[in-house]
Amino acid sequence: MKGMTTIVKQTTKLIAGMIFMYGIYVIVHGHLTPGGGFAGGVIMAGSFILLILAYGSDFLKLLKEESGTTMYENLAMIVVLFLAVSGLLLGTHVFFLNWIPKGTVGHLVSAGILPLYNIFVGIEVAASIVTIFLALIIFKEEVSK
Amino acid sequence: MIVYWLCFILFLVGLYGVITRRNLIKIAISLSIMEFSTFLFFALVGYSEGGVAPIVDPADPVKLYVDPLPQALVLTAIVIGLATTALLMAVIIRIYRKYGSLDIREIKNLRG
Amino acid sequence: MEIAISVITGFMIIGALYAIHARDLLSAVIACGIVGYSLVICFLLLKAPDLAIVQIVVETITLIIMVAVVLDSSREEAFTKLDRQGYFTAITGIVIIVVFFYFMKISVASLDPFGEGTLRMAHSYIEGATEKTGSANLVTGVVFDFRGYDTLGEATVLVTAVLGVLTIMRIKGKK
Amino acid sequence: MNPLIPLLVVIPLAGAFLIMILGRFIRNFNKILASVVLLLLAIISFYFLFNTGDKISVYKVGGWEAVNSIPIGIYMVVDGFTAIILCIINLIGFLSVFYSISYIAKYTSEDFFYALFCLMIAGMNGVVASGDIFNIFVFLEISSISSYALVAFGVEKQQLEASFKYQVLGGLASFLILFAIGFLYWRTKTLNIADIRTALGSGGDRKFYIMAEIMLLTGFGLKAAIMPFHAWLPDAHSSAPSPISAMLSGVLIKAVGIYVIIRLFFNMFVINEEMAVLITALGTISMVIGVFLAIGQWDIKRLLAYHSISQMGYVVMSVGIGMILMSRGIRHEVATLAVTGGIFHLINHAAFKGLLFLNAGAIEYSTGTRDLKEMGGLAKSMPVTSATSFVASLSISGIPPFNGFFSKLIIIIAAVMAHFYLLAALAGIVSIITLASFLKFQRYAFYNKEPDKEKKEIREVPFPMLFSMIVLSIICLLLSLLVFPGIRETILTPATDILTDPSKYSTYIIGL
Repeated sequence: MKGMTTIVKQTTKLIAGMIFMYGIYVIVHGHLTPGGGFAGGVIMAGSFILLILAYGSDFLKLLKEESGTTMYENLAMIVVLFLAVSGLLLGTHVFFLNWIPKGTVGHLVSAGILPLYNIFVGIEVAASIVTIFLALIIFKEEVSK
Repeated sequence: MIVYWLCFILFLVGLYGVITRRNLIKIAISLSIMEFSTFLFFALVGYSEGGVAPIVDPADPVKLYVDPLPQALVLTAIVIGLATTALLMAVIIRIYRKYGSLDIREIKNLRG
Repeated sequence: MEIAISVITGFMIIGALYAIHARDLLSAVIACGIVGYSLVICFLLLKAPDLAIVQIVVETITLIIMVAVVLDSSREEAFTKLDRQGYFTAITGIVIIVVFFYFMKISVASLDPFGEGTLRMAHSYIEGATEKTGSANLVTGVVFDFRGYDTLGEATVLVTAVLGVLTIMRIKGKK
Repeated sequence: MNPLIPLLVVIPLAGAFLIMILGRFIRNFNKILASVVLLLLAIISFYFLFNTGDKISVYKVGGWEAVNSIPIGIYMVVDGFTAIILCIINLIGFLSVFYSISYIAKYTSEDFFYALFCLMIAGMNGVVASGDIFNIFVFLEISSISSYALVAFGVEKQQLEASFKYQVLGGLASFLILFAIGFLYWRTKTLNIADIRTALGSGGDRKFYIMAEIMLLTGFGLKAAIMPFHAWLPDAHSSAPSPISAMLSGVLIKAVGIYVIIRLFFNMFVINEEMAVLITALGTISMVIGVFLAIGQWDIKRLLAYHSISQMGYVVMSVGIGMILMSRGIRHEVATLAVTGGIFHLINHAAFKGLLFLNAGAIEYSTGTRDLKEMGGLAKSMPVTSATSFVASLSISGIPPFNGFFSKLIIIIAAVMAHFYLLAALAGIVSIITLASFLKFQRYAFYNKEPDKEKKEIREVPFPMLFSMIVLSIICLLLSLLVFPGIRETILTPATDILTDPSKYSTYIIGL
């Protein structure tokens, strides 16, 4: 896949970082404002997709990244699963227990375990969508070769 | 009540599309339309007149919120819908590469 | 409120009808995207900002993937003359629709009208939920705490779909 | 709260993710981990089978207690019926994984296969052990999406086409189910199955949920491939790799189709006669037409797939007879007998149909063909496959010492006692046609003179495949013991009781 013109590349360079930061903001404030892991994760993936579309890249590098993103995705899921099971392992023996102290409602550090879920689900979603996209692109490149 | 009927008609439009269309992409689109109507239906069920969005401001708690449960369900279902669509698209692109066509009548190895 | 949403839903129905009848696949996909974006407006009117955010980004991604697939394959739907099988499927479709319509008509009369729902399960999700979960966003509270198990399943669905896409996109199946 | 219940889902999920992370670094990690995971699950489910009895164990996820006796969290429920299905899933799953060790070796990217397999098991366990209708939907999607991908695992033309068909009809079913859940929520404002039962009240004006009933029956009927909705099954089940066919035919259509239909229509909705008659009719149609479609097939796996539709018809018909009697409120013991017959046949079908698909896989592995006309004389070169498939064929056709005979006998007796003579006669006739069809399979595959041509040497399949087939054929013999008093009371009766005592399930769970 070829890249696009210089104007597009420069603009993308500016915007992609901001979109990425916005995704992180949405994820971290998931328990206070609308949004959360899923929305933020897709936004983060959007910034990557923008970069891929604008720059294009050679095929081998993409292949490497696909296995990398699958890895991130599964690692994040393992962490989510571990957070879920952590309640089971602690003294209370309850699956999906929100055992971290809740804090004050409305503060950034509050709601116990929920922000952690948001963060790792966000990473998982972002990695998943980038992987799907890369898989489609790599298939196209491999077939056209 | 009319809005429920319209939502249901949207669902039936999608159902009709899935049954009658012969193009793979059209079938995928019809499935998406069914999906949209289902999400809309859940959101309609959760709405209560005069309610506010379910986000609590600790300084100023409101009495009436709209039902957060259907919203949580739709949130789950949207991501499931994305997953279904992605997989369907992957199969469609593979089938196009193998057969060189998107018409379901030309893709008929299996029968009986 | 009901009227506004009815108008948008009517618009969505027209968009959907265009999407399943358009000959050009690209315009069909775009029409489908328009239906999806109209849904975002409905969500905003129905006081569901969480859903609006998720739907708008997910719809964008879906649209990108769909447009990529259409551009990669053929843009035209093959011309379909109504043959015998065509009539058969059309009649099947209409019969199924009539059946569902009939049962909907029976059922719908004894249900709550729009905007006057009561609460049963969700009562505890609103009443004192901020103390229980510590989350100011009640939807996040439900998604990750009361029904966190569903969310685990949902994230797993996404992983499954990714594995599925990678499986299907392998060039060679057998060694 | 028994901490083993969530482990049913957590173990296979962890297995799948670990395979995807570590599989590329460690050789043979995928096979070993998947086998260990499935073995653990099988042990846990047998623990449930022998310890559940009449009890219902409920696990409240997140520790959310009911408020004013309205459940607010998600409940996981294991009772007698669940335990049986869990055993089927995990035992057949273990044998299929063990079989795959040799079978899948000829495909690329085995990591994906084992990870998706674990996810499919997790989805089915989640569906079966759930007491919450939306939760059932979510886990249904996990198992469906992984099975869509597994059907297309060979990425050949046929597999892709079958997978597409399966995905479209599966997606249609999913959205019908989701819409029905919305409908139920609109009326009852709750998602817990037991609580929905309470909120719907007993009998009376049932207008408002007939829509939900129709949609749920269509949706899960599509997943279970009951007759008018069966179009995807023969393609998907014949195109998939053989261990996956065994899982799809032996387990998946039961766990996410028949099981959920039975659970919802017995324990969630108030049983009513129209629905019961509809279900019986659908079952009878599948039973009769499935076998007639099967008899003309020359592709082994398609033949077996059509027989799956027919045998599932037996189960649905028998359960439907039970429902009719229960809705009329008469002759409770006959209703119990009919439901027992249905569940017993469900178990038996998992064993012999799983075995038959593994046999078909073994034949394909050795000879490279699935066409009956191109085979012949395999009894000499593949003695174990021949013997085990003989056992399975006799079982499915209902020949006395084997398990299929007893379940069909119970079904026919129940139909006669309920005065549905036509249905009893049809069940007998279909059984005879099944026998004819399997005699054809045996004769052409194993005993006929092989066609004269330069043959490549056909050898028996490797040990893991043999092991799975032998174990399943022993299970086929052992299952006939279930019919005897003493064993029946510990395993089949608790499952039947929870279904035929309409309010036991909901009153127990709400009363916690």
